Amino acid sequence: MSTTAQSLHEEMFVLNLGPQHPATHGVLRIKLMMDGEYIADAESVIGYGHRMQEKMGENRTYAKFLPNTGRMDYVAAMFNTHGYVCAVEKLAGLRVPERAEYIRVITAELNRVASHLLWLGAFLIDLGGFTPLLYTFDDREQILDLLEGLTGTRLTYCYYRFGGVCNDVDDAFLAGSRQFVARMRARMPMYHALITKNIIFRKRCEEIGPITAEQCRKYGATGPVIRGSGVAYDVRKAEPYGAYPQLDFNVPVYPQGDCLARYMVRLDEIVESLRLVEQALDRLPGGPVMAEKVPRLLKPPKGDCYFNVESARGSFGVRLFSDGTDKAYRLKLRSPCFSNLSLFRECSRGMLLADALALLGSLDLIIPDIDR
Amino acid sequence: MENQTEVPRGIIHFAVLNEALNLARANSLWPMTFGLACCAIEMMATGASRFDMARFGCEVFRPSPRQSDLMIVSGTVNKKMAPAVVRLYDQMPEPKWVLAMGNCAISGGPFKFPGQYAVVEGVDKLIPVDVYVPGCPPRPEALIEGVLKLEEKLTGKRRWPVVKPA
Amino acid sequence: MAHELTWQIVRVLLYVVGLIAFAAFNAAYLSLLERKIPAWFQLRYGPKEVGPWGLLQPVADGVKLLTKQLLVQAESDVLLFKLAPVMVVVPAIMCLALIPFSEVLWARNINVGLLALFSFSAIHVLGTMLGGWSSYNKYASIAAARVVAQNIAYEIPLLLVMVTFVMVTHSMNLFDIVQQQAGGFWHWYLLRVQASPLMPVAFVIFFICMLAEANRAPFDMFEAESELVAGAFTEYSGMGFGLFFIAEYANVLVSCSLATVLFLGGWQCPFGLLPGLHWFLIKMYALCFVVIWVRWSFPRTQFYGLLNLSWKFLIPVAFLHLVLTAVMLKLF
Amino acid sequence: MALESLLKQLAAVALCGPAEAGATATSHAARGSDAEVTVAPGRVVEAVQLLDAAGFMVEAITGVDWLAEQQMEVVYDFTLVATGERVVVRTRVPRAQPEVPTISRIYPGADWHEREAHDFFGIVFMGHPNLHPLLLPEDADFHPLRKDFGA
Repeated sequence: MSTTAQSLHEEMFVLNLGPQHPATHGVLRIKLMMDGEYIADAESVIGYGHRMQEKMGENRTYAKFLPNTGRMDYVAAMFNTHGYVCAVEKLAGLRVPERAEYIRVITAELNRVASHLLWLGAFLIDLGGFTPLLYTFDDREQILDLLEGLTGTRLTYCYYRFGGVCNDVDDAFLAGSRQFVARMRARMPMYHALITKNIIFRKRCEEIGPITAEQCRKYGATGPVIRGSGVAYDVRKAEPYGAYPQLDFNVPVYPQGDCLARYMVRLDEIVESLRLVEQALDRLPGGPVMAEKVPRLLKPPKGDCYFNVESARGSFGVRLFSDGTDKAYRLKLRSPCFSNLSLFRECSRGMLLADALALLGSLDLIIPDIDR
Repeated sequence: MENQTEVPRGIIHFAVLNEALNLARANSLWPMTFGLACCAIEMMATGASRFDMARFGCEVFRPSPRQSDLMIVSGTVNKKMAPAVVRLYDQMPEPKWVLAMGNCAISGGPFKFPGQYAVVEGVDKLIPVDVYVPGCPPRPEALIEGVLKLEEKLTGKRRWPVVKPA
Repeated sequence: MAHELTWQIVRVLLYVVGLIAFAAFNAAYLSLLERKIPAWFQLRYGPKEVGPWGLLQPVADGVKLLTKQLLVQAESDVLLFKLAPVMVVVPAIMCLALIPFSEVLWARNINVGLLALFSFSAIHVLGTMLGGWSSYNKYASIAAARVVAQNIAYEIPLLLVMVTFVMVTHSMNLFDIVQQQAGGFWHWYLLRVQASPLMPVAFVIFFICMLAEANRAPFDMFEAESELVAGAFTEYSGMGFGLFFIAEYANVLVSCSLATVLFLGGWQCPFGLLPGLHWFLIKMYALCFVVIWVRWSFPRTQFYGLLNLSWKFLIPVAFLHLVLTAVMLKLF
Repeated sequence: MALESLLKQLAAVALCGPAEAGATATSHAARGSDAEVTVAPGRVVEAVQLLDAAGFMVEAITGVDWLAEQQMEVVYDFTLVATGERVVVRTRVPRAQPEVPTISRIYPGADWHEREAHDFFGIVFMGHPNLHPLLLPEDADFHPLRKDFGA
């Protein structure tokens, strides 16, 4: 029902925040009905990055689909693989050894820090500051080196397997992780000084793009978006999985619900993730990293299940229907950015263009994660 | 070589000018911010401090197609996105080049299987491509090697010795 | 008489060529500084491969921009589209003609130099607005509207500060203003507190307004990359964009040299030793470094935040400065 | 606990539906959900209103094409934000004429999920404000995730 120009109010014009735009960080198109510089309606047109992930889930065996999970939300690829692998393990009834659970926590939390760092840089570019991106990329490269030494790739890891992880951590990785945790903690005050205390940044973020808890519930937004609106919903606490029950960490919550609240939630989450990595490193048990006698061609019994993981952008859920064969009958991937973006239309009404882009940046969207 | 026609002295030789222009163009390729998927993150990492594409004059990421002369197609070209890619390519002023980064841009990559309905298998089906950089996603060094290969294609001279695999 | 006339003509031609060369050379090497300095901030190299230490990079950029295809949209207003870049560059270079670089090195010495300089620098707003409006692009028209509102908001505190300045110096001739600041740096107008206690504040207001006039971050509403794609020159390619590029740096040049002449004592030496062109250049490039430094460390302000800053803060302070100077002049 | 009382209300809604409908509590560890309700397509809106009143959040809406039984299944996942409990509402519709009433009036977030299910399976959500293709190109008329989709 794209409204034609005539039916619009006479000053209104349709502005295409087109598939190629510096602020959309990908191929998201938003049709803005603009009244001067205020946004009357923002209809997002998605699907430009649709890559048939769910269709491929049905015509590939379980193991062959693993690389695809890393290419949906490629900035936090560990979480997607974690969700898919745990869903299949739950159906097949595989038990993951303790050491593998701890390694999964370490690599997942390192990936969360890397994802939040990349978001921090990209968010600041949306607001016009270029230098913080280079600083956050400098830190992120440290994590990428660690994870590359362990998994072999920089970005789209395919490290988890059904029943554990594919290879064991070596001492270099453990020492490197400890060193990184110490270095990153020392860098956090610099980020607060460079960005949080900057008056122009605060003016761009305070009271901009308010999202209420009720809107989050109605639209299904999760992750830092709902924690920025005062609701302490974190899948690691609500539905504990893996080694998280044994580790203690708290969930940062800010009640204001504006861009600054979501920014502070993510910065505090970096500190929490560093604590988690440190605890997991201290308590890393010995033993195998792979469950015994995992059949090479996995055939989970008939039935369906749902597994939820706290990804860097929200709760990433996998609903898996299996019919006993070696291929999934139906694989539904619930991506967090899909629901986070759906509330943009209601929240951006009446906002200025620059503030709406700050809101879009604070939602931390990855377009192929939305389009799957 | 006796049948080579004698070039009369009066004609101005444009070869030297052409070479100088190509040298200038090769050393100031301004890429367009056109990130489609995972390779876009590696393109940003190439522009960041550690791999620093700015050393070759490649640093100014122009948002508008009018001012950029190198289109790095980094990611999967979707059938819904195909007309937009072609329009962006047409909007770029004339001496323009295309660098297909990643397997998706080269041949559809991991999303190419019989019965697939949404991915254009290779961006060279839409626009002429000058340099292919394989990898999923290719490492930042591979992208810089691709830019150097493009400069070699432009000027015919190679800036750094080609690294021979051991 | 004929000898005198020919010398004047040769002198004018020399200065015209010299000033345009100075503006173009500085545009090129300020753009190289614009890439080297942030590279130094951001722990990376910046252009290094082109010529020794990357010094030929602007030459490569310039030649490439010269040989790009000039695309003009069919629906756009072709005459204005082509006129806009020229209307932006010419006023900037004309402003340079009025600035006394050193004792002997000045193009024109008009006794209303300050007034002429501000009238020229007001034209480039029209040029940017035309560029944005005539290029038949929604983003460009939004940017054009923003640029006009921003420049009006920042012209008023600038001229208020200039009015108080002329009250203190009793002359609009830039040459005399620099002469009055001879001797040590305590004679500079920046520190001339007995003339008016708010003189350093006036310098800060002047600097902020000059930043906003030249559309430099954090006030770069004109080329707000992350919002308006490429702002008013989205549709310009090749040398059209090149001219806007040169104009932006020429404006930065004019702003920094004007600040040097007015507040930091032009070619005077801080310790009264051997004044000359070199002191002028040192001060000007120091201010250019500050302009680049500000651009790469601050995010962009909101548009209404920018207007509020001018209407609600800069103009009242400028008025206070005016009143205070008048009182001080009356008493002492 | 709130869940039991909710389950009884849901069972009331489910029971007046077709025979095999019913509300059963399932173990979270095994199936990932605390309660499952199978409801007739007509009663979906009623069940969802109950869940909305109890403060649930819509996680996902999944379409499944059971080619063998010539049926399409729509699975709604709801999560209680406070405690993390999950209630799954299932409906089955004939494959030839798959129609389910929309719940986008109650949960605006479900708008896109339903459009996506319509894209991939052709399930028509009656009363949906804007049932155009979401992920597929605007003029797409094929439904790729159907089992008989032989491109």
